[in-house]
Amino acid sequence: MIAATFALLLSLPLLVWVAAMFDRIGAGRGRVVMAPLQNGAALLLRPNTETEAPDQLNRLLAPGWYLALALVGLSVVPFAPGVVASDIATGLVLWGACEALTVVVVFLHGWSPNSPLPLIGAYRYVAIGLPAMLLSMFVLIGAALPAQSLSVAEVVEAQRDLWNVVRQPLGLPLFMALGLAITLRGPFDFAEGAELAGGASAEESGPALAAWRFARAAMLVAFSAMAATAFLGGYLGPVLPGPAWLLLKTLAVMAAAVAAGRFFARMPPARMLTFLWVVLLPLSFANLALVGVEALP
Amino acid sequence: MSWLSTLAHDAEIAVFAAVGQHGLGLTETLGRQRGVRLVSSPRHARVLLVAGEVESAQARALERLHAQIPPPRGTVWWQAPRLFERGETVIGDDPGEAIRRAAGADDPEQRPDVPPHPWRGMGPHGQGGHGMMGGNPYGRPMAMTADDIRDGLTLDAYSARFGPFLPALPPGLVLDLTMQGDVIVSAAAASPPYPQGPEGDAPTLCAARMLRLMGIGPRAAHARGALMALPKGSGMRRRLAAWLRGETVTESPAPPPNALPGREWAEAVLWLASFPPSRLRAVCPEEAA
Amino acid sequence: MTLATVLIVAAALIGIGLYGALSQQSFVMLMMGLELMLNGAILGVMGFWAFALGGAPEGQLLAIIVMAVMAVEMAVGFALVVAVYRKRQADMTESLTTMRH
Amino acid sequence: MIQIAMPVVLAMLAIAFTTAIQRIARTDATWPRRAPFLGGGLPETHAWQRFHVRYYPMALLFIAFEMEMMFMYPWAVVYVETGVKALAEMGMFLGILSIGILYGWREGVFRWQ
Amino acid sequence: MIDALFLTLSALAIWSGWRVFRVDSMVRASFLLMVSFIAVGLIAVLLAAPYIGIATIFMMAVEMMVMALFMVMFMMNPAGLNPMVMVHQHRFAVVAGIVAFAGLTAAALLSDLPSRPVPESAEVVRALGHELLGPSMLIFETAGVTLLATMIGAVVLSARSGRYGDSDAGSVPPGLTPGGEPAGRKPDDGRGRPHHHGGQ
Repeated sequence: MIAATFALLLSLPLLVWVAAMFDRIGAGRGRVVMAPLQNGAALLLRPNTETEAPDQLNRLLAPGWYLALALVGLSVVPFAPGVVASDIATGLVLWGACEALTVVVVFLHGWSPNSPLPLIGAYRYVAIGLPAMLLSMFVLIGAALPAQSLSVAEVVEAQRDLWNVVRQPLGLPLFMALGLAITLRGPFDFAEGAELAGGASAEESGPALAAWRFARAAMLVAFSAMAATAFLGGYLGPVLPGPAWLLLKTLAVMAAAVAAGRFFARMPPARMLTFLWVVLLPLSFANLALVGVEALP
Repeated sequence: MSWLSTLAHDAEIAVFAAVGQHGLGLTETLGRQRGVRLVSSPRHARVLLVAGEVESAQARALERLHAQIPPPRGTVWWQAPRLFERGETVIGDDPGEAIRRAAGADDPEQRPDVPPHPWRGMGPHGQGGHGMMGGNPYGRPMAMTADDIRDGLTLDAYSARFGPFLPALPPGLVLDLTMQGDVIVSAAAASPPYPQGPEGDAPTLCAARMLRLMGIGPRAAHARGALMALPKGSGMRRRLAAWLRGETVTESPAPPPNALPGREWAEAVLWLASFPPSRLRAVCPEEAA
Repeated sequence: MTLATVLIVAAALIGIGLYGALSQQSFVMLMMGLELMLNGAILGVMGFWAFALGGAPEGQLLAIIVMAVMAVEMAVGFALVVAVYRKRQADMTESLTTMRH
Repeated sequence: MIQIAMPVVLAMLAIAFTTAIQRIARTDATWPRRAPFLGGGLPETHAWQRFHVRYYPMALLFIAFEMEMMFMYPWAVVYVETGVKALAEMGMFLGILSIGILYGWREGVFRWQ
Repeated sequence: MIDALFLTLSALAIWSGWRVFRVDSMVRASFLLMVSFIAVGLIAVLLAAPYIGIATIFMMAVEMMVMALFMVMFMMNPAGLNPMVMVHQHRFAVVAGIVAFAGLTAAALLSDLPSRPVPESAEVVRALGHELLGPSMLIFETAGVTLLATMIGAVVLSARSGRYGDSDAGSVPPGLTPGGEPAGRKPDDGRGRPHHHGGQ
């Protein structure tokens, strides 16, 4: 358990770096390998920004909470049979709690500078983040059904015969929507979209911005690992050792998330809200019904 | 921290572009410039790039923007006359070298360091306010309630001047907006968008600008999804589709003060971006403010 | 950690919540007080469940019911706040006493 | 106990890390630098206000609907053991709540008010 | 170790619960209440209830988020830029709070509490699931109907446009003095129904 925690803490910065590389490839920019590090270093050397009457404490802590949620979310993912950083019997619920708290953290991030564009970003994000979270709950419960348990390790073990992505084809795409929402990406980036000129992060500079971006990439890593575990069989696979399989699947989901973020257009929030409740939510009901009928003894 | 500086030495230079007259086409070429990255907020930037002429009436706005770039900061005037005595002027088509030099500059602020309203030491806690909503706590008054046009809840109205250099709005357009939440309650155009010449109305550029607001690149637009994402009924889909086919749009918008109220922010921004800059300029009164 | 200590913490939460519910003038702050009292109630229920009920599932069910009550209270409470504010532009408890239409 | 010790430790590490990072830089500010970014324009008032949330009916609908999660997790654990009966009961439960969503849709709560 | 964790979390729960009524910013108040709930949730995990504990965190994060939205929406001076105390019957409330605390504590200390701890091997989530689908099925389905009623009630109450016209038609803001001129806006003079530009 301690070993798993160290492995997690060591691999996270590297995976964050890889996520940044994927982002550069997605944006079609050169110098893929070094530029993320260099730009990050340049940000660290710039000053922070103070606004007119900010909520200092929340402004300071928001990136930290975001990173904390990513870490806690990642810590329920088993790397190999019995190797997991936090071995909790209700890992899926803990992951859900991390999703819910992400909405709170992004709201605080946009609220605390006391500036209009971040404020609008924060409120729009809440409108979309809450129902998006609902989707992920339904699909994760779908993943828990055949496992008969809320433990993430059991969910992996239940996929020994057949991965959930085959058994519940709707699950992964719907979970991907949540992933885009909690990592503030593409069609679900209502907090920091271009129409708000950076939105919730528009007033951040220097190390505060670097910390926020780091946490956001860490959340992408955590989401990808969770998606790989719940739907792609986690550490299961032939020949290679378990952690290697998990890593490969995580990278695959990460690439897919980056690509999806750049492919789908962002709707105005009101339209997106209706779409979520009226199209995606019934789809997740359908997914659950499908899984339920399939899992009947 | 020396290793950090070494690492940062080859970093891309974050540039905030304030687009002036005939500057839209210029800014688009910056994407091909190596070692330079356009950012959407001056807080993220190292260098202020003024692309195209900015009228002296908007020098104040430019100075404010300049002040919002965290120090040290540099300035480059690209095909633009200087409005304050800092930074290098570039006549040619390639500002790359000047930007790199500006990344080592350290311009002083152009605006005096005074709060918007005096507040220090006033009020019962020295916060500048008094009572529940009164005074100027920390230098600014608080928003007050006003009627809403949509759902009848009288909550606070936020009034502010947006532009002329807000990346989401057409460059040069200055809007005095009153908003409740993210819905625009009333709007006035204080200054029309800058003339951009024929290249400003080019279909590819117009489409790219609109797609950027929707978070995707022009390559992804082949999927019809980009059109489906737009709200129905305001012609936005039609105009974007025309641009994607390579046709110019000649439709004229309703004047923004009539068309914007009642629209939510993202919708309003997309609506403005769905018209060619020249048409938008034609319906905004010259020098209303 | 014994049942008595858990119950004392729960009592403290209920006490603070009661103070808040009685002292706050605004309707939404009053609801914060109620929520805090229910928070104490959840803790008390879970304490009893863990130490005195031998893990009977009814204890957990009761905690869930308390949470459901909280959700219902919030949804209806805020809907009322919206309705009252629309009518009277006020969010104070005193203004409810003069409500006539 | 050990179940929550590790998440708590990880959360504290994350907070310490980002706080340390943000302490690298000096934070000094002049008033023009502090002004909110509006593309060169200025606001009249503070941005903090009684923010007119445009989706408040959705938020209310949401907190009521979301309660169903509390029942669904335990249901998922015993689903396979219980079989068709579990499917029927949850189908009924979700069916009842879906009426609420349909009603809300009809009343236009998913639009911007 | 468990005791230390329990004491820390209890202190956190009580301290943040107290701060809720002492901070000026409504956002801070809502999220302090959330912190109090999170601490209670973690204590519940210590009490061998991993599901209820974590689910409390999950539910309360969402509810307090919505709480913050409404707090900011309807409270004057929501960010507490002007520090302000808005209380009435303060002394009475303090006394009532203390009496409640003392009474409940006394009851807890003086009564003879039974002692039947949760067995080590108990599968508490599974037991809860069987309870829901078995003996307490009626409670479960009743909860569904109650939640449906809540949803409909909340939508009806909060919506502006009723079947018989706008619900604020003819509404009058409260007077600045009792029986005085209405404050703020003038009574609605029937400007007609609101525009609905948004949505689809």
